[in-house]
Amino acid sequence: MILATAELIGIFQWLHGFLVDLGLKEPWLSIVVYCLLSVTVFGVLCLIALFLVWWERKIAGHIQQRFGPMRNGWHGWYQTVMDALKLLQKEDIRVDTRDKAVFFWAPVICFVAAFMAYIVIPFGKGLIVADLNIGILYIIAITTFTVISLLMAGWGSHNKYALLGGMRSAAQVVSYEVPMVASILTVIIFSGSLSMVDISNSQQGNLIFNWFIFRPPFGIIAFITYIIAATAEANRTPFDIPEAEQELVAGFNIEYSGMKFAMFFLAEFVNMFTVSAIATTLFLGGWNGPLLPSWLWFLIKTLLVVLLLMVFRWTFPRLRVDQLMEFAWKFLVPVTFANLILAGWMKYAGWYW
Amino acid sequence: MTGDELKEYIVGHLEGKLKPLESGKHDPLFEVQESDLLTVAQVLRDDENLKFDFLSCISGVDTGERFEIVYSLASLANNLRIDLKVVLSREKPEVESVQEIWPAANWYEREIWELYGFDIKNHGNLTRFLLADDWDQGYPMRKDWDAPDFVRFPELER
Amino acid sequence: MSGLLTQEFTVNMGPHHPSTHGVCRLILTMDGEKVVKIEPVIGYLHRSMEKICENRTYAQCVPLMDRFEYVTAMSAEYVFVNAVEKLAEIEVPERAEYLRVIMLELNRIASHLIFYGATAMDIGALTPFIYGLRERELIIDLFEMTCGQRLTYNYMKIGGVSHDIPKEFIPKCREAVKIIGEKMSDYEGLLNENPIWLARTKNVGVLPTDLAKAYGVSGPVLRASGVKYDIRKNDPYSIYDRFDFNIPCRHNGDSYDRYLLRLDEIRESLKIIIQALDGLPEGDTLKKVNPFNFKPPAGEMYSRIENSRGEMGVYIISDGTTKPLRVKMRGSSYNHVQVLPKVATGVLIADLVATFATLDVIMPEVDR
Amino acid sequence: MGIIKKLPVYSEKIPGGGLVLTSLDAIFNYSRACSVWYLLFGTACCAIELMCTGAARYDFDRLGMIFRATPRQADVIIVAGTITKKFAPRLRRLYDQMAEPRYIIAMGGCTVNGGPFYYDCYSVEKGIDHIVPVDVYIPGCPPRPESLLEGCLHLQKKIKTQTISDWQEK
Repeated sequence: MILATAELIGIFQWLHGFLVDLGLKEPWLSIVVYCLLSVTVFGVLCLIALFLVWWERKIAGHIQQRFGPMRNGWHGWYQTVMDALKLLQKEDIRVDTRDKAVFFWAPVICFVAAFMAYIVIPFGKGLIVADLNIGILYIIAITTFTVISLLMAGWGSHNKYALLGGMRSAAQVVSYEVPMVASILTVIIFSGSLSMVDISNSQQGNLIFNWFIFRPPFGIIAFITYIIAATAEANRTPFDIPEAEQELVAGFNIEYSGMKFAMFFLAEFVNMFTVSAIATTLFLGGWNGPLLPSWLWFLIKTLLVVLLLMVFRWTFPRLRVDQLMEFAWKFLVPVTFANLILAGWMKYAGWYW
Repeated sequence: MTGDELKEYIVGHLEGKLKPLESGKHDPLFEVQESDLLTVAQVLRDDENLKFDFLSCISGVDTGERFEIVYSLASLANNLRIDLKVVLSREKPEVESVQEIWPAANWYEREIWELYGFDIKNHGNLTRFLLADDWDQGYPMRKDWDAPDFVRFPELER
Repeated sequence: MSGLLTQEFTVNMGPHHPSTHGVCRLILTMDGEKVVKIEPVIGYLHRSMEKICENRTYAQCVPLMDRFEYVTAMSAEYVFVNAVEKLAEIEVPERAEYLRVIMLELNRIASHLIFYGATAMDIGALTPFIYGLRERELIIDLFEMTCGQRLTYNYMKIGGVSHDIPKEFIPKCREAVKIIGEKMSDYEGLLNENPIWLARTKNVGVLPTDLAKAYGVSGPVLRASGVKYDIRKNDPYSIYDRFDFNIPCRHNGDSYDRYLLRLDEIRESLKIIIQALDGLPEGDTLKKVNPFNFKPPAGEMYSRIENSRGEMGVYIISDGTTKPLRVKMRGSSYNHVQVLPKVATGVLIADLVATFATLDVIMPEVDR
Repeated sequence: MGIIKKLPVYSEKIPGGGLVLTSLDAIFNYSRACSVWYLLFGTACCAIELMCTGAARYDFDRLGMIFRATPRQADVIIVAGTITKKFAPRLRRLYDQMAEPRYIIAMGGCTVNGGPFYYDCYSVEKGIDHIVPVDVYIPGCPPRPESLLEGCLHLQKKIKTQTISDWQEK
């Protein structure tokens, strides 16, 4: 039974017992439990995404010496809830010339793919939906779905700007996938496992100095290259060319309105949280840390990485598409692969592990 | 060169092709025959002491009696400035394009063609670009132009 | 890739597009990301100002000039007023001339700050935009305390300026000059050596000297292409010959040089303002003329000044009545849009945006 | 939106449906009023004031107003600047491209009635209400940022008085 491998926190153990008491049999038991888990994770993530949108606006405001949202609640804390509610009411514009199926499914795939990664991300000690033994591989596979959805959005909109945006996004994500995977592989060499829980576990103890980022020099190099690649992966400035406002108006989502746009919008922020969460798990010790509860540690670390990405966005200009490619293939790929090979060699030689 | 020296030099250099006008204040103003325009322009641009290589502006003018077209020239190298005026006939206003000499003339001439209806010979790209695509009310900058919603204010006297 | 069949396609950039600075429309023929052909279409803001001017008295034309070039409205007013004064041979009081120079230079700084912000925004950095506008507000405050308006001032009048400055103006102005001088290092720190900014602007949109001259390009764009020509020095109007300032000049003619040159110009303008404030004499600010019965003698002239974008000119023909016979406005952006296809053909669309931004085009000058 | 549009039809059939509708109205109106996203649109002088309003001193974002570059995602066009006869069809198209519910703020004299200067002009549209329905007029040439903010607050007030059943008529 898969359920046994996933350590659930108290409430779900209780729920499991409760359902067993009710007389629920397999496979229904697993289905019901997993549905409840998914809904919980989904709800939490939606809240996180809404919070991130608000947070981004506040950070942007304060970087730019203004306030950001102020009118709805304390410092506008429920501003983004209102935005979401409004987008829910907006007319859903369907362009006549669209490719019907593709246009419809693009935001859905984007949204679903963004959330599916969270099945294997450990939010805390034991706070994981399913501890797959190929966890990180699964994440790499599933986040790439985003690019398909963006390409679909670009194609389905029947708009040249959107198509350009979609193509840019495809080229960008495919290129940056390589250095990203290479820097993740460095961590896998350290930990010797693909499972997210195992990776977190192997960074336990010794205050914070067992974190993989503190394994000089390969850990820190891998972390930096990962953050760069992840920024590109999440389509954030300086790599936000798929939706470059000043060039392509709004890029792939130019024809989307209302809730479909909201799905793209939320997915973007969820993706940002995903890459930060992966960075936390792989490099910053996951849920490990002294004193505070594990989920709080995880949240703090992830939000700090998110903060980093946001500050990037409000500081840097945007790269051009060819410079972006050059940077990926001529700089990041060699660096990450050299890092990977050297780290592997060190491990093989057994120099400090 | 001061204004008077410049005037003398140009008149001496282009004997009979242009004549200075008194109405030009501040900078020298010359009148040129339409047929001489290109030769005069060529000399003005290429003469070592003049080098009017910078076309500031071309203005179409409708005085009510006649059409004029004014070329405002500047010389970046010698720091000079003059205006050239060509008087066109009211019946058949046409003028040679000076694009060959100053490429900047392209849009100015196009604009004059559009707003005044002067025929610019050898222009090559006389298409509408300032007015609306479906414009059909003639040449609005002419003095005798009229439209239903256009009000011409009387001369104020107080 | 030789066997691959590709097709060019047409993209309509504008008239409503975030980076066309208003309503310029560029019809782009593109091969993938590459711009093969650019065809600018203008006229979406053609407000027939030249026709309106022929239907107004001279005094009524002045506020209209504000709308001709609203980012540096002071210079647009000044170029008209200057022409009329020269036609009518009106002597302007000394204090008014100093005030005019102060206002013109303040407005030049304000315009360059907008340029700084808008260009950064077009290249993807959103924060410099807000920083540029933040310091611009200081200048706007000064204008507001002098003539009560934020954008369209109607401050220059035939024969002087409409209001004398209030007594708080001079300390406030000195303070603003000081603050802007200090913040310049912030601006430069944000972008000047940023590797992404360098990659995006260096050797992008190179405008060679010959091309610039031939197409009547003027102002900072011309100076960035290596021609040291500034009407303030070469054909001084008002009292610019009394001040000590440099004409910054650069030689590559690319976007980066155009950007740097404008930052340098802010510094020079600050210098002029301080000198003008120091030398500001007491006295009248306006030599009154009757606006209803003001008839300059018949004559014609082309008046030109250096505004923040380049040569701004007005060709006025007076026939001795209360209304001008012809007012032709010349804005430098007209030539800058005209030269854009020559500069930006064959580049990527992102470079087109960067080039267009650093040419600092403003559409009412083009369409009038 | 489809379901929400049909809500009044269904809810009035069941007892107490009116009450549901009223409270839904309140929530929905509040949310729409609180997040009015404006289109990045400016043609002339007023656009500079619009930019200033978005910048540090006046800060549109306080009201929950952020700009979107594409009309599909915008709720309001702040028509900042003169609309010429050549541009008028474009404005109409932009308006048509927006998703319901949509609003227009006419900013500045030129958009209100053709402006203080262009009454005898052959190329300026004398007021944009010939082209698109306008919700809030802000006179001024150009209006100060404060007036623009005031206009936006008025638009929010107007939105709060609407009901869901209004949408069907549009």
